Amino acid sequence: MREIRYREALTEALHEEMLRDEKIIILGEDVGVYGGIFKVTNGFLDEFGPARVMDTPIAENAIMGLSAGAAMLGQRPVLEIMYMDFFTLALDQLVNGAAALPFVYGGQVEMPLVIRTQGGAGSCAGAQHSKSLEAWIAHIPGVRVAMPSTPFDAKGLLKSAIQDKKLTVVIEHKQLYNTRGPVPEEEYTIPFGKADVKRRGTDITVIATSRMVLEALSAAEMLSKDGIDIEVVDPRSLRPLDKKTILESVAHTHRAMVVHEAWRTGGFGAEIAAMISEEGFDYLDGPVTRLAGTDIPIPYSPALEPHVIPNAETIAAQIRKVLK
Amino acid sequence: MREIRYREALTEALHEEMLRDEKIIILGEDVGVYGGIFKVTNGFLDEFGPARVMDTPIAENAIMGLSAGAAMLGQRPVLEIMYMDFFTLALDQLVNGAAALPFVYGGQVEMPLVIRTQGGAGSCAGAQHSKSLEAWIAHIPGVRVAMPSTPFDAKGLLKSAIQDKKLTVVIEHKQLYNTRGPVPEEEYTIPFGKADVKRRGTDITVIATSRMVLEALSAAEMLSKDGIDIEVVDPRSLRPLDKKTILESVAHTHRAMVVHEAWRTGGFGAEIAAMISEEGFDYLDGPVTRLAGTDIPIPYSPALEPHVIPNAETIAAQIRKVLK
Amino acid sequence: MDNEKLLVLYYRMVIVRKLEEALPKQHAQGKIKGPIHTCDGQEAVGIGVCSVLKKGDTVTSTHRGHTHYIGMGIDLNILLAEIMGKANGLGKGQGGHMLIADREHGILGGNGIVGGGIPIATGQALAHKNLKTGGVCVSFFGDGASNEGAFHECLNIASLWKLPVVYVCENNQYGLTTAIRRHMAHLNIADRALGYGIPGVEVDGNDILAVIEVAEQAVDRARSGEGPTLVVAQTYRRKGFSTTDIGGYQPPEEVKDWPDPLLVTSNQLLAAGVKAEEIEKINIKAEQAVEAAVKFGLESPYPDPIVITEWVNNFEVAK
Amino acid sequence: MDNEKLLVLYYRMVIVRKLEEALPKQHAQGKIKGPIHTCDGQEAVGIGVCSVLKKGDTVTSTHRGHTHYIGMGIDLNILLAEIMGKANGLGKGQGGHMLIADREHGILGGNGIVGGGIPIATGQALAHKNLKTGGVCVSFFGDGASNEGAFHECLNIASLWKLPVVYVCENNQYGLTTAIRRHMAHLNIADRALGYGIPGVEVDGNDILAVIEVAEQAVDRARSGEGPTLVVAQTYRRKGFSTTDIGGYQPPEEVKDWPDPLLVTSNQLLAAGVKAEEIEKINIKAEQAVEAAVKFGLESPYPDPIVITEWVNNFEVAK
Ligand SMILES: Cc1ncc(C[n+]2csc(CCOP(=O)(O)OP(=O)(O)O)c2C)c(N)n1
Ligand SMILES: Cc1ncc(C[n+]2csc(CCOP(=O)(O)OP(=O)(O)O)c2C)c(N)n1
Ligand SMILES: [Mg+2]
Ligand SMILES: [Mg+2]
Repeated sequence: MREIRYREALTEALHEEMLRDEKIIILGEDVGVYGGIFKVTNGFLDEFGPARVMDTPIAENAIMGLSAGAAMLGQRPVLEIMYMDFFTLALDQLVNGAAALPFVYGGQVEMPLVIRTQGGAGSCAGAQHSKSLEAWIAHIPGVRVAMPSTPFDAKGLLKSAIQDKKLTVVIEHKQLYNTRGPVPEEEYTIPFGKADVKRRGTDITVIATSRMVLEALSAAEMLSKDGIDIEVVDPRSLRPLDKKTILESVAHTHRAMVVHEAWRTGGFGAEIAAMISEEGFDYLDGPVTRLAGTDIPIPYSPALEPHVIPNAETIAAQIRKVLK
Repeated sequence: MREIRYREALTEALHEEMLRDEKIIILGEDVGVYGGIFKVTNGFLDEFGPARVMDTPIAENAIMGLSAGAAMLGQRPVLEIMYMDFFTLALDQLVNGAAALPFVYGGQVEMPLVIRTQGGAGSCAGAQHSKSLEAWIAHIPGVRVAMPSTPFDAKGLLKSAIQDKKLTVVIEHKQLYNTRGPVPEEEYTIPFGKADVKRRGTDITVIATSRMVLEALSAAEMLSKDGIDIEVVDPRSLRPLDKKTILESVAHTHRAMVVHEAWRTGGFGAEIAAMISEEGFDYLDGPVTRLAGTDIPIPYSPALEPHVIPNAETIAAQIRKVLK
Repeated sequence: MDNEKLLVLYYRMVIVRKLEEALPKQHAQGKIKGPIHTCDGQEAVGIGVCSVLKKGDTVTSTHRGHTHYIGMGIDLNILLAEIMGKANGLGKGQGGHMLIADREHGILGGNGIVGGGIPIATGQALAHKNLKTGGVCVSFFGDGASNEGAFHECLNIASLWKLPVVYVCENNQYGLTTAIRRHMAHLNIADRALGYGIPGVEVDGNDILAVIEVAEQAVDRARSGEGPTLVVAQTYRRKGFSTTDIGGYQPPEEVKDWPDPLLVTSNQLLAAGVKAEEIEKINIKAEQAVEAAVKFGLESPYPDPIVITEWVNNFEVAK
Repeated sequence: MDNEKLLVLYYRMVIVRKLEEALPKQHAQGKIKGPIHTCDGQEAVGIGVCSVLKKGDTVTSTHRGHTHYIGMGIDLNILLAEIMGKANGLGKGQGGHMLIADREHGILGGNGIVGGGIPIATGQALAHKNLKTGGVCVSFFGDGASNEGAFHECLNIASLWKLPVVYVCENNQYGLTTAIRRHMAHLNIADRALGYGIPGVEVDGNDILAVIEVAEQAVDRARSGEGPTLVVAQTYRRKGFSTTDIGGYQPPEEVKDWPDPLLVTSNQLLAAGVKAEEIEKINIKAEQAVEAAVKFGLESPYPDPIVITEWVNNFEVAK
């Protein structure tokens, strides 16, 4: 199969859907003339014109709310919030607006709105441009949340997000845009709520999200040299969460560990760990542990930033400890 | 000991601190002339004057940020965000501002800012005026979070919040303002990170927050008639969390259940449950279960709203099930 | 305006007034839970503005939206059912009085977040434009809401994109309990339009004819693709902010300084030759309609909690 | 202004320019991580405005803050140390180039959230007023930031409370890659002041003398308790939005239409009789100062990761 970049996979998904349905519009800060600061929508303005590809002023609350308003009347906005850190400015229109109105209006409106954003550290971009705030979004009923870790997942999930016509937030990772992976040329989608076992193993189930999937897979390679064989499960969508696949894996390995970049305390890893402990208690030979971002604003210095985010080494080390 | 209302306890705390330190100012929407929509600051404008008690325009992002800015220069704002639902508009200045700046500025500024807000359902106030979003706030490093359940705790925690000069969010509950309880006349404070065992018991540890503490205590009465003896632990502050008291309790009862009003998925109960399962695995005779708000925007109808929030009956029922 | 049309509008204004009398009573009797925000004194604005809209146009409303609902032609019975949290309400009892929507009549919809409807309206206007519906969107909000960031962000965007939207600020002189001079220094809200290069028009919000004239211009401008207008209607909230208001901040003499829009309109009708009895007949008819709707609401069934499970299954369960 | 003083300001402007030349080089060599937003072309605004401030005054800055830092008298060495993430940097390497603070010099501080400094500044002004420091706060932000809700909310509040704050919008014609005419329809940002009843003044932001004149009035007004002013300085960002910019949207001819503020000021100096050699000496001195600071930064030690544990223990551990 051909290999393309995560960025290209996202671009393809958007491009195919834009061609499929004229009601789809793309909007966000710098998505038009510049093609998005990560260039995911490069060339779209020329191809689809200014009525479908709209640079917005810097006004996150407004663009979230107006996307919801447009969606209520049948438009299908794909909104980009440039950094997940700026989602903070747009949450009101998400939780009090887009996510709530279909329910409180008794089903009179639908909310076919997709929001793309990106999070994660690793660029020394500092405390305001590196966060992973998926726990906030995944706490909101009525919002679906995806965190693709590979080009294949990125394309398939983004296409589902758009095609399903349900309010969805797709959280990309800034360090993944240039990663490559196999992506079929043919049409495909990936359903929400289907985890992917990225590696089969027997000793422990590692549930990792976004870039941490790659780190967990590297850790697996390191550990395999010591005869430790880990299973890596990527939930792909946090909401809905594929409990079944996770629990089946734990039933088989009897141990589980959750890894994410977001702050540990109150991170979505807590939900996954609590769920496993609650619904898979009898499978467990030991506690579900978590490895996550340190509870601290993300420091800028290249000498500090790497220490607050898990990586293959720290994952492997924790697994060794757990399995000892 | 005299009994006073939760509202009065909060008023006393603010009043005593206002008298103690002239740098404290109170600000928020309708806190001045009207004395706060729950009347917690009733009479303060007259007593302390308009320079210390300020009605603000309706502009949550601005008032959060300006409180942080004032705190940086040595003012000590106690900001009221009228409903926790509106915190959504102020989160940017909390997470990217107040909570981060002391760290990223290398300790050059302090953040002696206290934010009072209130959450919770039970008034048929609908999806935009009933939420419990503490999981969002408690996910932020550098923010302390308290959720007092009694007048005693409300006064003691609010006084500590102010005296400690650390960024703190105190989350009150709209159904608790009129509840009464013993509060000493003498000065006292309650440290953050100290849970309170509200009831001793042997069969299961119920960790409950805010109004759910009262419901858990009612459930305890019901259950005691069946010979079931539950221990009720109120963390009082979610961040920092008193793991020690919780784990000691679980070590003794061997079972745990977490109860809160907030949405179940990604609620702070997940953190508590995950922590117990992780750090208290060997104490547990069964899975840590959670009972929480249903994952749905809070419905208005008096025929629906009660069904999405735990109460004494549903707590008791779940405990019976768990202990069977 | 011919008398017949003005009588229809007057009828709607009285409907609102009668509602505002009836709802607090039902609330006091425990038949309505949750706070009710009444519009007494503000009837001319919503009824006037909505009267110039066409089928297919949309409005966003607020926590204080009864005039918009009645102005758009909502069915009183199912409005009351919703306000009482009943299964046959517009939102199946799930929304309540602050979150009323009626798609058929273009009400999309109520919003309890101050300023929250402004971005929604701006997006609806974008959809009207892009999807070539020929429609416009009107966004109602208060003087207090005009201090929220959403107001600014959206007026800039609507001006930039020349969206078919009309922003109607009902300046009832209070944001909750805070008098306008205590929440803004420059009291002319219409001047805020100057920063966006769009028209900002102040109008006597107690005179429905004046409101209609201004609204027509603004709606025409929007519909013809020239972009948004900010309309600021000066009016007064004659009662407390909601049924939970315990008062003490609205000087009692203030209400006397403000004309009652119902009186203004009934005087216009009298001056135009309409008979007093005819007006009285309308008053009675409105009262009866509201009474009937209250009865309808009271007799309507509550929703079955099963809807909660259905919603959760629909949205939350991995399939 | 006497030549001596203008020479000092010119020196600061050149410092910024030399920084903007040096930093991208260090970035390209991997000595600076994270994006750098340079101020080439905007030197007159920050240097001019800050020159009228006194000890005790404060400023809030942005992601593009070098002129504010230099204008307030920051120590170049520890600025560079911070930008390189070193332990002896102003923020101990924890903040980086977008989050510079220097309490001693009133820089409180940089902010990478567009518009994020505006509320902070408004609060500092409140503290200046309440605590009777005699100080004022200046908030710098861009044309793009003026579309954020925070701008509106804060200008209203500052006007209402007559806060000692000056809002300085550096209109460099772009919000990131979006040209101003594509992010607002009404290009006169100063007109936004009309809605709040405060002065809105547009000034040639490439002429430091013009900037100083306007800034003096605004700061005087703030200090004397008359309230805020919105100053809009017209200028131009001569380079990309940051070191990650790959260009393609700034018409190359555009830069020629905009005067280079360094040239404007050096011409003013020449016209006032300052010798060309003296100016050249200053250019060299500035270059050397920046070189020395870069060297200082490069040679400074990285922080020990133990600081992470210390911070966590301090804030997170239940005691
Ligand atoms: C974002 C937000 N902040 C605060 C409130 C609480 N609140 C409800 S109504 C109101 C006053 C609104 O004033 P205005 O916009 O003038 O509308 P009016 O009530 O006068 O119709 C306030 C502050 C809210 N509902 N939403
Ligand atoms: C809230 C927020 N939204 C978006 C961004 C991304 N961003 C960084 S700089 C910038 C442009 C800001 O434009 P302007 O205010 O004119 O400042 P300039 O860069 O021109 O100095 C944007 C959109 C951000 N940092 N913060
Ligand atoms: Mg009002
Ligand atoms: Mg700019």
